[in-house]
Amino acid sequence: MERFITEANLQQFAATLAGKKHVLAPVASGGTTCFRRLVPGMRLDFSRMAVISPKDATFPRNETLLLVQRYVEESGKKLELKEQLPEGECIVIGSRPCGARGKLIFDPVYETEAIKDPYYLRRRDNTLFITLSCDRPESTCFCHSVGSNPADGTGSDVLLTAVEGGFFARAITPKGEELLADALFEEAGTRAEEAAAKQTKARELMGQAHDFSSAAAKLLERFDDMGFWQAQSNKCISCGACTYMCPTCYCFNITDDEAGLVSRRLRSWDNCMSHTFTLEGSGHNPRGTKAHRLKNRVGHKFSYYPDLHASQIACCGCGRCIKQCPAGVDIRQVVMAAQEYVDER
Amino acid sequence: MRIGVFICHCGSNIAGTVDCESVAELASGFPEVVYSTDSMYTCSEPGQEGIITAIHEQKLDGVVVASCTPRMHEPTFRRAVERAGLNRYMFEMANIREHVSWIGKDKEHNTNKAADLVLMAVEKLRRNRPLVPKSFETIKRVLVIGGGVAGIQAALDCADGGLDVVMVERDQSIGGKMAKLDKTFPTIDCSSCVLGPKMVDIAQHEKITLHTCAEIEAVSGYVGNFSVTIRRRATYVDWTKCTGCGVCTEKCPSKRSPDVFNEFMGTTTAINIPFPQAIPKKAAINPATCTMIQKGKCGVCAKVCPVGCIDYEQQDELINVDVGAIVVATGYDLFDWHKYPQYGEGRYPDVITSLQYERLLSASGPTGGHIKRPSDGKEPKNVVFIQCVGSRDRSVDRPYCSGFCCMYTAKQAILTKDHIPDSQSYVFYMDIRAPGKGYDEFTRRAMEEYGAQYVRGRVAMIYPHGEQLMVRGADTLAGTQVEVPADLVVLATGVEAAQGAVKLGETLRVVPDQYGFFVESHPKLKPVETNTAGVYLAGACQGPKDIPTSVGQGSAAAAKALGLLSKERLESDPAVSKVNLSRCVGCQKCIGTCPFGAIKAITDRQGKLKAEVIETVCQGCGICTVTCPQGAIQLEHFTDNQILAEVNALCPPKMNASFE
Amino acid sequence: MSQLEELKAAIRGHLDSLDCVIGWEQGYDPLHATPLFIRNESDLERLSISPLAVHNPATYATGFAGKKIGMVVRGCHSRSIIELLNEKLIERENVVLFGLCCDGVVSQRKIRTALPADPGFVEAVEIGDDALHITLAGEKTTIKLQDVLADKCRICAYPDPLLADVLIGNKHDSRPEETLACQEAFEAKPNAEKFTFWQDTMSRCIRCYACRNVCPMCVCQDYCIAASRDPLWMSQENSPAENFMFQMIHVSHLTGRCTECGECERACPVDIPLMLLRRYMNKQVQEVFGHQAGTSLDKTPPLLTFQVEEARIKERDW
Amino acid sequence: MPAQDERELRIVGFLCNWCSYGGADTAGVARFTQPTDLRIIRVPCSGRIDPLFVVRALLNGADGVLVSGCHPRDCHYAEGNFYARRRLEMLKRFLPITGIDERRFEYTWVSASEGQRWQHVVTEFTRRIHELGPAQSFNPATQEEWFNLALNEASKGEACACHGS
Repeated sequence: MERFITEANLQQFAATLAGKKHVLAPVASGGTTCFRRLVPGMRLDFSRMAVISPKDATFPRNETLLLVQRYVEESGKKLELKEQLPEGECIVIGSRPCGARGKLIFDPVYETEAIKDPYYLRRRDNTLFITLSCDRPESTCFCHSVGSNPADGTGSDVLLTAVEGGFFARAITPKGEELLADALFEEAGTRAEEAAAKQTKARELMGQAHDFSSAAAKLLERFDDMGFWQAQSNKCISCGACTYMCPTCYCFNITDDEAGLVSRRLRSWDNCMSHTFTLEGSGHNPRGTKAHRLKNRVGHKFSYYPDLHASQIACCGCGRCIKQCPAGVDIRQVVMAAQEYVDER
Repeated sequence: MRIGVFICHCGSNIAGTVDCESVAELASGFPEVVYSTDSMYTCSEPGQEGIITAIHEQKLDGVVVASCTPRMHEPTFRRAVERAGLNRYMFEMANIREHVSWIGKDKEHNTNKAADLVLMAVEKLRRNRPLVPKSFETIKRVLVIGGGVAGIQAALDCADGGLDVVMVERDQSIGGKMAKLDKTFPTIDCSSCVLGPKMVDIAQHEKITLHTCAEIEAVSGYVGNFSVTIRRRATYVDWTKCTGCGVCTEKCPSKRSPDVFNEFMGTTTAINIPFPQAIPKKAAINPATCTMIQKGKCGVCAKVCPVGCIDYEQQDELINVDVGAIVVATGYDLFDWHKYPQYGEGRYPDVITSLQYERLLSASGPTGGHIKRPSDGKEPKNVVFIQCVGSRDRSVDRPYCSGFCCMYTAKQAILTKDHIPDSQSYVFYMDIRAPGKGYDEFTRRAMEEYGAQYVRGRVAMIYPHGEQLMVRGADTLAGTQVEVPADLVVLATGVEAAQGAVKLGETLRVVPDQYGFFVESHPKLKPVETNTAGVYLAGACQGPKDIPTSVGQGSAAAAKALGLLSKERLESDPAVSKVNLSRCVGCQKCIGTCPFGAIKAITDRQGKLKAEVIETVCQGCGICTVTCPQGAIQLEHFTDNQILAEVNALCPPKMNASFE
Repeated sequence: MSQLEELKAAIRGHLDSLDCVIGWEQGYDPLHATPLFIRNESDLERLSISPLAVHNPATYATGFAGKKIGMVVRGCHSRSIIELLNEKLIERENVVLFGLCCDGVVSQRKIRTALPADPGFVEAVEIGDDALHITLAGEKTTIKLQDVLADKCRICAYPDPLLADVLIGNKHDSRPEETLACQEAFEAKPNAEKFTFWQDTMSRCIRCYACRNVCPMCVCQDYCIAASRDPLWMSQENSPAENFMFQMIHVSHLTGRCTECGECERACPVDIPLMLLRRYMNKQVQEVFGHQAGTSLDKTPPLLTFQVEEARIKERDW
Repeated sequence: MPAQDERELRIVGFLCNWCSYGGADTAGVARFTQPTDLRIIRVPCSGRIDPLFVVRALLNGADGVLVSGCHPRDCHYAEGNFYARRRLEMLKRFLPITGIDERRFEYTWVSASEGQRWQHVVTEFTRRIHELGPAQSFNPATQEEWFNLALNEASKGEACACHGS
């Protein structure tokens, strides 16, 4: 199904949806554009790629797994334990193709023969993505090098492309078609061609894709070469900006909080660049330095994950980790350094 | 954990305004509480047995008692849980008496508050861990500060008990205020005859080292191991040579030195021995009045001294001594009565203090024991005594009773009659306070046998009336104004903390109260202990006291010191700081802020700098724990986690089920 | 000889005796710089000291404990170094400082907001005396340097390094202490407005700890109490209150130690104006203790010492 | 005396063991009536009180936090309250920028003998907190509050004119 919607109508469509459902959309606040829960009255900001990916929709930064309440009744002490499975539908409006596609990296991990993560699966199955294709790829963008493109609809339900006066909308899934049935969407007319031209132009702007196919093996070759990793991680400050911003990073931490008579089991994003990620109870840390940790992050995305999951690179090429890195660490450069590494000995 | 909670009724002290049963019931639902009950008197024998039985039967590994302040019974209950086989630190108290039942009457609010405090204690207890004390050796030596009768008694008892004693006295001689007294109540026995032998014992006891003209400069260390610096003022006389012959004092031409010992009732020589029974009987020069020291002219004493002990160049000397315990017996000073306009503010020479009167009565005093009034040396016939001068008076910020003035005034009235049989004494008083053994009988004798006229009322003014002074006051019993002509007026001047007590308190870490008297650990149960372990109080430095009480407290303080140092080794409080070496980044900030030098830098096996706590030196203040940004050094029993658990129990953070 | 060449020559002279020299080079595009760790001649060739070179090399100083390194420092960076020296976290003999008399650096945030949308590919950047000329998709955009100067540079009182072994460039005349109008405006707001502002702003925080890890004075890093379970100061809950708790920890631990290099605010991916907090605390420290971190050697941070009589702490009576 | 209005507020006290906790005991022994809102956490020394405990309590929703230690110079550990004074003063001065009313936090000195002073301090501080009313929760408590927050004028505007413009 192909439709058209004016910019004003899209804002209204989003606002109406937000009145009924949990809508996540890029909103400008405090000088920055982030995905946040849309409240009727807020405006979508499509002028910039949101700093934080729409990962929150399917894998929120916080998730209460269960709540425990203690109390006393006539009959004695009681302990009530409630599992908090996510409920309700979520709609993401204005994700970019990289962000929408990035969440697919989760599936081989959270839905296997052995393990099915009920929290993740519920969210995934109840979330729709209305994605906006990119027309101004940036210096940090490299989706084309990891098997995608600026108009990739994979993982999305609807793909929007900016055209004169509004957006050309194409439904990718049946649920997407239901969304486009809304009266605010108009006939697409000839805008399909205009959109196609825009998409092609955007792809051309990105230039030659880099070939990462040798990365998996080359990174493994460098596994024990800590000198290489120290040099690569010199400027890394070991924070978590890259992982938290990343649409494909799926690591979590589970912690129990308790205060007085209430306790809670919380799942929150974890960050492999942090010292505590692998800190063992004994005090030993197998990834004690930032070099170890950067090696793991890059290795995981470009080598270990692809090895396990049909050569799929666990990176969607959105470039957030490059753009937002306070020290300017460029994951592309690190992988390329491993690919191009020449043993001088 | 398996926690037991015991809510104490304290008779009706708590149960009167707290619903103890429902606190116990609520507590049964608190985390890890498996047993919760309330009892009438938890600290009583059956109460403690109840705890012990519950520990055994319920297999408890932690106990919370909600009762009075932990400053009262925490040690009691710790011993009880220890008797039941638990570590004493697996115990917490909730103060629901002093902090709840005694300060409010609203039962509902009190009950809620009590339950909160119990929850807080439970949450803390869940994060307690067994702590085991370290033991350390003690120095078998006691420092006694102050050589008055209380200090003398404490020093002699300690020395007789086998401890080395170092006595430090600010004045030139020991003896304190008692040495200045003529007779003592209620027996009218000679003060110096009673005290003199004890002073001699101090000088002669092989276990006692005496430093007079000396003050405490600095104290560091901790119970069992104090390190003390004593400043001995220059006396300009080499006391190792001085024989106390007194030739120098006879020949000294500078005879206008103020006579401190005689309460300024006359003058003395610049080099002198303050009184015949002085201990040590050594001469010292008052540098302020010695012309040799002031102007470089004279040198008579050096010429006449048969042993050549005069040294005009002598300097202050710093003496270091290590001791295991400290007895503070710094006594009192007299209130400055010049603040009262009605007594003439010092304009009338025949208005004197009671202590000055003692010197007039004393055979060794400036008048050789004959009562002569200062103005003209005449024998007074009418003597008026005014009590409560600087006692029980809010207007001069001395609301407390000095305790023994009623008694010595009666004594002085009796002695006046003895000295001058045709004299008449009048006593203006507020109330007669004579609660000691034989005391009330004594005051009655003054009135009945010696004819002292007691007038109940305050004096409004004193004014000159010919050669006499007229004392105008109220007789509140007769309801009239009275005027009494007086040849001499004696003010029963009140007692205040010794000069320098506040500063000494800072040095010793013993807190003075608002009037400068040192605060004891507990007003009833620990009257000679202070909050600094190993530092004890004797005599009037803790509050006004008469001689027998001071002597008794001197002995009590000695008993405490002897008891403390009778142990070969002491146990240190294990609630001290501890470094988590894996978290420590070796920044050494804690070393800089520790007031006790209890943290040192070490190098670990990988060559990294780390901090290490010297457990016996650490006093457990926790300054380091706050200094350390990464929480690597934690004060045991008051860890971040324990305090945070209490905070979280009191104001639980919202546990959101869902987020934005 | 240009300043850059002068600097290169100075570094060249020290390179053999140093583990590395920390400077800057061009980053992922001509508009962005990134730290450069110079170990050899070819590294040195890439050195850049343009106003785009913003990172504080002092951030890395403690990571080289025991090794001797060089750093190219601007005025504010030298304050961080001085504070690290004062706290004995680095040793003077282990650092060689190549000082740059600094005319200010850019704020990438300001550049970004000066452009109407994401810029797309940046093809070239030319840095003029008072403007940046950015080529985007064949078109040149000019931004005045003054308009995108970092806040800290607009009120900088110490443009010249306070400590340096080699000094490059012309020293500035001494500058008065200035305040930012926006800072004052924010401080003057009513409590309720400030409260709501932080609530909302903190809801954006993802607790990535970039502000902490980029901070040259945050030396606990791996052992920060914000991430530890023992002691357990904070929940992992990513909520405004917990996020703000972390910021309060950071502020508290920086009391009297913050050298106002602005790295925390620069590093924040979601643009939280952390310097509002820093500058305010620093102002209090200055008022009460007359102390400015990192402006002179051998000063103890004010919270690590005390005076029996505090001249400027007025205790409130009851 | 019940709380000064019907509803009790949540006031957390941090008291050093040697002086102020003793002072509170003295007040109790003397039966000096006090409002019931305050709950006391006993610590060995005011030098043990991390200003962050105060922050933690405030962010957890405490309506007021009262810290009390020995008078300067009277610290049982000689120097603890000197450090505490600096730390707490800086916290108190810092609070205004956060929008948390700094009157919700106070620090003072009460000795073990000052029962009456303690009564006065507690009564006055409790009165002050009641005048300020319940503290606003930093985390929006309901969905509606979240929404309102997101829409609030303050959140839409820039942090400051020079920040990001």
